Amino acid sequence: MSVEYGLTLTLLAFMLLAAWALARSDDLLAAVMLAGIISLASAAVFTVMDAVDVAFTEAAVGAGVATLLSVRALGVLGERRAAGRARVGLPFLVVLVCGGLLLYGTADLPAYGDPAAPAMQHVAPHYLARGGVETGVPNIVTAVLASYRGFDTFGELVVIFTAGLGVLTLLAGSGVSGARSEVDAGDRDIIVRQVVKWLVPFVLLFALYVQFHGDYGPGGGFQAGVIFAAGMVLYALTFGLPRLERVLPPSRLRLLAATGVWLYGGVGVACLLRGGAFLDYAVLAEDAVDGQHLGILLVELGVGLTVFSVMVLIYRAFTRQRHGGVE
Amino acid sequence: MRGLLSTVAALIVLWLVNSGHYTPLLLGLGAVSVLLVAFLAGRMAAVDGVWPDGPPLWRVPGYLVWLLGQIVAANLDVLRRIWRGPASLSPRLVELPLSMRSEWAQALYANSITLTPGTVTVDIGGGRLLVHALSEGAAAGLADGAMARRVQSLER
Amino acid sequence: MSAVVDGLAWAAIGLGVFVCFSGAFGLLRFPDFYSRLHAAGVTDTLGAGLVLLGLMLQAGWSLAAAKLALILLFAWVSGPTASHVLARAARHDGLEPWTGAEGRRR
Amino acid sequence: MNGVAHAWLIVALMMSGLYIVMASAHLFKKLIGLSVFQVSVFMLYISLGVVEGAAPPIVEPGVDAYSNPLPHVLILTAIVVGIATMALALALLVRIRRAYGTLDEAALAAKDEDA
Repeated sequence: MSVEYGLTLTLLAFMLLAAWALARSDDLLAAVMLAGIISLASAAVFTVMDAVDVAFTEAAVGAGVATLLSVRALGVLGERRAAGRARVGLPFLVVLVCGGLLLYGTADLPAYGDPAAPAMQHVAPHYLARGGVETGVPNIVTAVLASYRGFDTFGELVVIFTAGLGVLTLLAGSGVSGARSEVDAGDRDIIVRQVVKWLVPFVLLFALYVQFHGDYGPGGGFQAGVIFAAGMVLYALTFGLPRLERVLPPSRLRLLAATGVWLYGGVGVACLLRGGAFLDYAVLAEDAVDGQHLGILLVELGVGLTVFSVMVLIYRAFTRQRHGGVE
Repeated sequence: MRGLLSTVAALIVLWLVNSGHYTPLLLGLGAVSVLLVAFLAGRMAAVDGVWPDGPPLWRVPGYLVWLLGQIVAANLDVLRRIWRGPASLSPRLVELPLSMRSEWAQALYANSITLTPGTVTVDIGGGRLLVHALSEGAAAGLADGAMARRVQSLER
Repeated sequence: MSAVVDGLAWAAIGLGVFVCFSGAFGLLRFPDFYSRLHAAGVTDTLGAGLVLLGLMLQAGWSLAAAKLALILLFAWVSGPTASHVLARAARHDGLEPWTGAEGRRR
Repeated sequence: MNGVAHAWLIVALMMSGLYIVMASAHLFKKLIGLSVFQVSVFMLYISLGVVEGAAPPIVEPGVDAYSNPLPHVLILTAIVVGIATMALALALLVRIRRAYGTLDEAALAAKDEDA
C-alpha cells in the first residue's frame, strides 16, 4: 500500500467519524460545522488524489461559502435544533440494502491508482498528450474545462446564473431595507476592523491572480469568482452590508452577473461569425493556438464575473432577511 | 493616502511573488488587477472612513524578529503545561491599559498578545484591553509592558 | 539539495507535527473554552510555523518558498483575529472562565 | 498493492449522508445530509482518475505520467453548481418556514392536511 493511499484511507475514516457525529447531533449549528469539516477534509483528499483544481474549489466553496451561507440561513430561519423525532428503522434498512449493493459493485472497480483503468483509456490520453500543444495551456484541467468541454461549462455557468436568479426571486420583497439589516460597524471592534481592512485588498488581488493564472496552475474563473466574493463578504461582515452596497451597488452586481454569461456566449458567437464552430476559439486569431488562448482567457473571465456576482447577490439576499423566520 | 500607497506596493509584491510568469500579457493583467483592487480599496475607505495605515515598513522586521522570539518562548511554556495537565494552569482575566494612539497599533498590540500562546485578547475598547492569561507568569509577562513599549515605539 | 538542509527540513516538519499533535492533545485536555484557545494557538503559531519552515527549506531559494512565507504571514494575521473573535463572542455570551483549583474551592 | 478499500469508505460516507436525509425529520438537517452525500460522490468520481505515482494534470517538461483530468473538470464545475443549488434550497427553506412556521416534516404534513 502506498503512502498516498494510506493517507486517503485515514482522511476518509476521519470524515466518516465526523459524519457519524453529524447523524447523531440534534444541534443544527453543529451539523453545519461538521459538514464544513467533512468538506475541508475532502479538499485534502482531492489534493492527495492529484486533483489540485478540485481541492482548491472545494476548500473555497464547501468549507468557506457553503458554511457561511448555511450559518446565515440558520440565523434567518431562527431554528437551533432538529427537535422532531427521527425515524431509525426503515432508513437504516434502506441504507443497509443500498450500501450492500454498492459495496458489491465495488468488486468490479479497478484498484486505486491503476494506470490501466477503463477511465484512462478513452479521451483522457488525448487531452494529456495534445492538450498543451493544441490550446497552449499547460493546465489540462483548464484546457478541457474552457475549450474541449467549453459547451458543458457554458451550461454550468447558466445553471449558476439561474440558481442565483431563483434565490433572488424567492427572497425578493421579504427583505428589510439595507440600513437596518446589518449591525452597524461600530459593533465590530478595532482588531477585526483593522485586520480586515488590511486583508481584503490582498484577498481580492489573490482572487485576480487565481483568475489569470488558471492556465499555468490550479485556478480559473470558478475559484477566482468564489474567492473574490469571499473578500467582499468579509468586508460586509465587518463593515456592514449597507457599506458594501455603496462600494458595489446591487444593480451593478446584477449587471455583472449577466455580463459574465453574455461574455461567455459572446465569445461563442464571435467564433461563429469568424467562420468557426460555436466556442471553437481557434478561429479567433491568425494562429490557432493564440486563438485558443484568447478564447480561454475571455470565457474564464466570464465565469469569474458571473460566479462572483451571483455569490455576493446570494449572500446579500440572505443577509437582508428578517431574522426569526416570521412575517 | 500613505496607507493606500503602501497597500499598492504590497499588492505589486504579492502579484510578482505569486505569479512567476513575467510575460507582457500577465504583467499587464497584473497591473490592471492591482489598479482595480486599489480602486476598490480606495472606495471602501471612502465609504467606511477607515484608511489603511501601519508602521513605517523599515521598522517592521525588527519587531517581527522580537515577536518571533516571544512566540517561541510562549509556545514552549504552553507546551509544557499541556503535557503536565490542567493542574499546571492558573487561568485569569487581566486588564491592561491601552497606551497606543492609532487603531492599527492597538490592533497590532492586541493581536501580538493573542499570537503568543498563553494570552488571548478577549475584549478591547475604552482605552483598556481584557486579556485571558493561562498562568500567572503569562499575565505578569504582559503587565511588565515590554510588548506595549515595542508597539508604541513603532508608532513614532 | 544538500543532505544537511534536507535533514533540517525533516527535523522541522517532524517537530511541527509533534507540536500540532500536542496542541490537539491540549485542546482535549484543557478544562474550559478559554484555556483551549491557548492550546489551539500552539498549533496555529509554532506548529504551522515549523511545518511551513520545513517545507520552505525543502523548496530552497525559490518562489515556492516565498509563497509558503506568505501563507505563514496570512496564518499569523488571521489566526489570532479568529481566536480573539471567538473569545469575545464567548465572553459576550456570558461564559465565565474556569479559574482553577481556587475557583472550585470558593 | 492498493485495493478498493477507499471505495468502501466512500460508500459508507455516502450511506451516512443518505441516512441523515431519510432519518432526520428536519428539512435543514436533510439538506446537510445531502451535502455529505454530494461530497462523497465527488470523491468517488475523482478517485477513478488517480494514477499511482503520477503528477497532477499540469503539463511540465520532464514529466510523462499525469492523473486523468476529466473527472477534475466535471467535479470542479459540479462543486460550484452545487453551492448555487444549495443556496436555492436554503432560500426555499426560508420561504417554507415563513409560510408554515416550522421545518419539521411531520408538522408540515399535518398543516397540509388541515389546509
